Amino acid sequence: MDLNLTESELKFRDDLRAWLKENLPEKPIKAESDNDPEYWNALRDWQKQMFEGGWAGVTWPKEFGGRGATSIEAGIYMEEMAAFDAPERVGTIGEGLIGPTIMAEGSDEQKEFFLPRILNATDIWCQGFSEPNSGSDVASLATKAVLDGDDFVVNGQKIWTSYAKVADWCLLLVRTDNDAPKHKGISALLVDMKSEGVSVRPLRQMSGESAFNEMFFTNVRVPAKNLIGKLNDGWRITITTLMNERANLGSSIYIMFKNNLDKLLGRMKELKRGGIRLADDPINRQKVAQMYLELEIFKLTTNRALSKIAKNATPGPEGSILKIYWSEMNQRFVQSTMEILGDQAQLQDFDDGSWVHAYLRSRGNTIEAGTSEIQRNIIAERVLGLPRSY
Amino acid sequence: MDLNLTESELKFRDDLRAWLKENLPEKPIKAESDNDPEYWNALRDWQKQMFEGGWAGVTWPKEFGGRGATSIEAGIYMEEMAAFDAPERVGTIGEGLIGPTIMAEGSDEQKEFFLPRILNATDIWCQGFSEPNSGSDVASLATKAVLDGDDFVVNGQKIWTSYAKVADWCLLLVRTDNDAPKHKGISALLVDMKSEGVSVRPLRQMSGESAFNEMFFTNVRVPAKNLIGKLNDGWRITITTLMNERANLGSSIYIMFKNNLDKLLGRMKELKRGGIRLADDPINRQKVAQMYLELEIFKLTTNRALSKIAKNATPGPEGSILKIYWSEMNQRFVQSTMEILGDQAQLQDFDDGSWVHAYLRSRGNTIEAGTSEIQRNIIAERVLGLPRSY
Amino acid sequence: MNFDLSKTQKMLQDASRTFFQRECPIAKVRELIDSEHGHDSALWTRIAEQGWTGLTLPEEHEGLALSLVDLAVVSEEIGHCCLPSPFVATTWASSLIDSSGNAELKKTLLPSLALGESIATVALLDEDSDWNPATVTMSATSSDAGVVLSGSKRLVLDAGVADTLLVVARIQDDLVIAVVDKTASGLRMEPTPGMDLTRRYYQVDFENVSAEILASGAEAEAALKRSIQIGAIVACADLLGGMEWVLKTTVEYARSRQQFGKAIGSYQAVQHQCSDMLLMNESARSATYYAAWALHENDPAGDEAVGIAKAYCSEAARLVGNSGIQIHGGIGFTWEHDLHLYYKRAKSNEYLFGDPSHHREQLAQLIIN
Amino acid sequence: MNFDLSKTQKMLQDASRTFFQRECPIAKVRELIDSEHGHDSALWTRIAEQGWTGLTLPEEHEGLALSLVDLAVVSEEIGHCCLPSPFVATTWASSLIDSSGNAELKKTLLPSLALGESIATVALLDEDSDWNPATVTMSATSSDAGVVLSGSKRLVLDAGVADTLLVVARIQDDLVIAVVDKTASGLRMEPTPGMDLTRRYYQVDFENVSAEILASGAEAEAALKRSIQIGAIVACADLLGGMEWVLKTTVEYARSRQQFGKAIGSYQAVQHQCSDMLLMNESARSATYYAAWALHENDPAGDEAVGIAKAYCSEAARLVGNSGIQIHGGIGFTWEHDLHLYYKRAKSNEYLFGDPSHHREQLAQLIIN
Repeated sequence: MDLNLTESELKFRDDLRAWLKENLPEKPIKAESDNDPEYWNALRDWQKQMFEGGWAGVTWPKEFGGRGATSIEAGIYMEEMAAFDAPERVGTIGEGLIGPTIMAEGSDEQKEFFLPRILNATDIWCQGFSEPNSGSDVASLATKAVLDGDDFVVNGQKIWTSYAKVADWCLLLVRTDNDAPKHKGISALLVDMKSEGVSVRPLRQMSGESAFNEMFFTNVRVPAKNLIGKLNDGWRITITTLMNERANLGSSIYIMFKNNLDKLLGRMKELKRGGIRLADDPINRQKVAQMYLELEIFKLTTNRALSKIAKNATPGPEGSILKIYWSEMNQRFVQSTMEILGDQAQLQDFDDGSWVHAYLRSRGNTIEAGTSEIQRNIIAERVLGLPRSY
Repeated sequence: MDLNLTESELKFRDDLRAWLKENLPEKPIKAESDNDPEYWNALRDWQKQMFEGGWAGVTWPKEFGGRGATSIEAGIYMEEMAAFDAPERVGTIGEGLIGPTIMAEGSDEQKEFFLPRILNATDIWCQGFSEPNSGSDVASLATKAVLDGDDFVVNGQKIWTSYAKVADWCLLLVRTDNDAPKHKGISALLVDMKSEGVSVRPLRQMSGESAFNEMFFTNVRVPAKNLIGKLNDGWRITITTLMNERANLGSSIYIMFKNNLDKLLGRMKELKRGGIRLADDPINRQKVAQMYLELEIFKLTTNRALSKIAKNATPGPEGSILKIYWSEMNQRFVQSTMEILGDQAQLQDFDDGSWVHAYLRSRGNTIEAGTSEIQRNIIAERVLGLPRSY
Repeated sequence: MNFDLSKTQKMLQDASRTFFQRECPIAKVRELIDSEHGHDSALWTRIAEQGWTGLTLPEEHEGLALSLVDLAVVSEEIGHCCLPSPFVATTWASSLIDSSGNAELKKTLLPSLALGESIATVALLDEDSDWNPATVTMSATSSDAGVVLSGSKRLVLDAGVADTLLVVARIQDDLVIAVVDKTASGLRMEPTPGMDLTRRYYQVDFENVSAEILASGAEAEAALKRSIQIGAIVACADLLGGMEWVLKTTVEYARSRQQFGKAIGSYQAVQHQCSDMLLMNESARSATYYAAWALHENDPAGDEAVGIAKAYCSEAARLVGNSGIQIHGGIGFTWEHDLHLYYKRAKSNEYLFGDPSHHREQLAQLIIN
Repeated sequence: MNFDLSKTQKMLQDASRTFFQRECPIAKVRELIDSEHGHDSALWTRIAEQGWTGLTLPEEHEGLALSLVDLAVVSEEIGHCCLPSPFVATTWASSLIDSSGNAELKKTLLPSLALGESIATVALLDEDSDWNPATVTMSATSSDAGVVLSGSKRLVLDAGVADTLLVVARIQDDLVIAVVDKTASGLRMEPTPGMDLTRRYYQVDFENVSAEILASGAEAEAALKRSIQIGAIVACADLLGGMEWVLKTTVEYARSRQQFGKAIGSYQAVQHQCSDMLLMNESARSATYYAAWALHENDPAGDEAVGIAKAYCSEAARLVGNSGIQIHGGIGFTWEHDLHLYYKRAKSNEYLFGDPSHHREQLAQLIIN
């Protein structure tokens, strides 16, 4: 057990820091509106710049244009990007989910065509998994694809799709066999979002913004060569993609929460209530210490997981533990914040409404990317070996 | 809405208070050992004395020797008995569970024979429901009764039986039809505990005492006339008994916890830790206020339930809400106590070990008389109308 | 002892539920949310016609002279329909006036408030103060007409539509409650929108504003305390009505939403959350109505009963809201679904009239000292 | 960065698990529970033969000079088998001696402690003091041989079998750590049994007891602080081992126990509790081993890491125990089942070296100031 970074890990970190210091955009990239094309272009430029600097797809093997970074280096990467407050990575779904899926399952032609375009931000990707009637039960999806000549014809609706408004391509799960058991009749298609019959509608969240979308597919023709993997083998591919989704996030989440906690601590030192500095109230002190300790333990468990992945290559269902941990921690976190800061924290113009937004946004944490209930089922069944409950 | 006691309720309370002041044993009845016959005789005497004073079976109809008290008066009764720290009512199972069952389901002969003996403490009762392999799933019980001439022959084992060591009679659930669905093959027998083949073994709890027992039945002959209700109709009778078990307890529980809370507040005012009086520590103040408020709300909801029962005559599944409430409240309660009092509270000789005992005993609260899980199922299904989950 | 509502209270309950279902369905709520003041004066008039703006005020001042239990009944329905309106502000202010000993100002102010012809609010919180009036520091100076006020108040409910502001300040050590007309010179207000879309908060600045005195010293303290307690009852009942809506809506969803071939309400993970929601809802109901009754009866337990109710209901409504959103899944997290309106309102109610931590400390004082 | 145990640490883990499974199965634990001192000197000798009584002590004093991570490894196994022994007391005391600058007393005391030939303990808590040494008030007076002690100490671990007591007192404002031999005149001790059946606590009274000085002033403070931190690591690892046992035992039970025709582990109400138990167990593991590593490395984060671990593990073990008993149902509530041994031990560990509230306040000082 040695928690110091190794020499090569240190070098990785220092190289990245140096590059970021040199290349980070001078002013933050911010959207003027939900549909600001300048914003998305700037993000694409940033992704391209990262690619050119060798900092896109860091975990991808070198043969596919990546850097071959270890899981620990990937953690460092996420942490530093967050610490430098680097712009949002618009290629994140392509890099983290689609790319690895194409590398594992794609044809040579698919690899050659798609992989470079992901790294240099030619293509932004989204993933079309969830449907209105299949939330936790993803495999019950109803979007249908029927082979007609050389094309699949796709009809159906997807929901909760990030980046759908700007995406060039979509990894779409479709039902290709209605008679097979639900897991056995699903295929995965690579769909050009500019195809005729694709439409996207933004979905506003209770926290105000529209980070997710609904997608509608009406007689969309998808060339058969854009099937990834085998026909009706889409479910297995999905599982791999979903596993990748849960790993690796921890390091950037940690920094995000850490920044919030630092901001809170700053406020606690400045503000008074009833004549007492917030930071001097023993009850507030207990609360903020609890927040701090839970957050630090999150980092530690994330690092333990990365350290394990570094040896075993693939993330396992233990990712569910981290998902539950951070999502529920954040919900306690925002409530404690609201209690500590008191009634002013509910105001939209207090600290730019960031506490209000954090409070509301946190309710989605235990729903998105697999609800806490589903994650607990996964842990019970796949980690603890308990019998299936549903 | 009028939460003042009515004139007749006030009279009931004042009569009881007057009687208790006159009749309460001068020194508390305490057991020297787990098997102290003097203790049990003294409790029988107390029960007899209460009967003679007209204070046994207060809710029983007057025709059966009771006082015909309303549910609200029954609540007052429990509260006053607890407030006066009156001795344990050894006839409580007979009065609260068996008597009402015999009144509803028993033959005239059974009523005539058993009911008076319950009130005057001639017979102490226990109930034989749970078995080692049927805890939450009571209906899966395996203790078997086979009709042989004029007798049932009973074989099997029961567990978690209060009063079994001293009981004269047992309301025993047995399987009388192995081929019927599990709920349809159960009968209820009134079993003389002095019958040959009955043996009792005390079961020690983690809190140290042995308030529960195991009972073993080996070829025990029970006269067929001691069947209560119809053959194979025992499950319906059980449900009625279990419903009665959950109602009505609230008022005495409230006083018990209230006494503990007062003791805690006293300690908080006396004791210091690190130079600070426990009662002056803002964190302790939050904790004790939370305990106080939860307890008061318990009393209010109990009173609301009693007020409702007074109109509708029978307790409903809402009793499950109170059961969950008090059992989980008590578990938070004892933990807060341990936190407030600090490390000395773990000592067996601190306040006679009462905090240690309360802490440990509380773990049984969410298991006994229907686990919290079962209670939540009951609420979900029978109150909220959600589909069955198991 | 009878915990049930009386026959007339049940009639009031039915009448107010029917009224708000008809007059303020959720589409109307959303319309009002998008309006400047979150207030519809026509609707306010209809509410006043029912007598609910003067529910507990004396008959001599055009009120119905009903009890605080009745006020809780109507407030619960207001919470249940998520009504945007100056009901909380006006009820607080009129209770404050009514609790004072100032017969003249009662006569001047109360009738038009009771009849819904005017709206009032209370400006209590200073920059640094909390809901304990002892922490108010804004200082006032005596003048011929009464006092002159300078300073700022935050989180003033519905100041934008209020005709009268009751301002809590201090002349030396003495608390003073000053009556400020909306037209007073030196008065400035700015909306400070909160998380709750159905309520309007303002920052109000005073620069040498002349005002009459409603009450001062011990009388002001007592009147303020009682009015805050009445406000707390209103907030608790509002929370209760909201909880009830969330519970009902969630249980319905859990019965109908299918996943893995079964209604999600057949999974224990969902069932048990629903059961806890019911438990909290029932407990909040006990606490709220008891507090209303005890405060109305001037029962010695009234002080603690109000604190108990406010601390409990605030936490319960939040937890019920959490589960409600969780059980709904993604759809419960959208702007389109109405859950968030209740969830956000629960947060503003949590703070209003003192948060749980405040009330626990108050309660500790009562039980320790 | 490698969070895995090293090869030799894994060997130590295997060796200690095998050792304790063989030497101290649960029947042996129950036997020791019923003994006067909860200590088996023959078993202690065998533990000492493994070197574990001197695991982190310097080689020159007959120790193995291993790291605090190794100490956590062995302590986890001790917690896993629920060993009754003076391991915590002796480890705390020897760490305190080792952390002092008193070369002579180190030479006198450490070797026999390391070799298991003697046992020591620390007497820290006064009637009113907590785990912050600044709150110790017991006063000592200087004498020729060192100091003279009068007063009382509570919750002294294993005083009944200790050959040496390290007593924390104060000469005026200065902290002093005094070394008291069990034979010293004026020393009186009385067992004060706790909830934890596997540990022995004592009240120790001092009446003009002469003692040597191990350290005083800032040196005493520093040594005491470090030894308490090392003690906290031992307690965390002990809690972790216990949690692991409870989790494993509970999951096995949930797999085999049938109700309503199915294993109870197939009900979400049980499954989800088990999942949370695993989450807490994993989190406690991260916190404990990181704290051991950071403290050993004198990492600047060491102080906070220990507090984090102790606060978290204390709560986690209790919650894991709660669920363990709940899932077992009635049988888990019996004296016969072993769960309660772990449950009660978790409570004594919760208090030892500071409870969560204490550590959160310490942590607040670190992050706020």
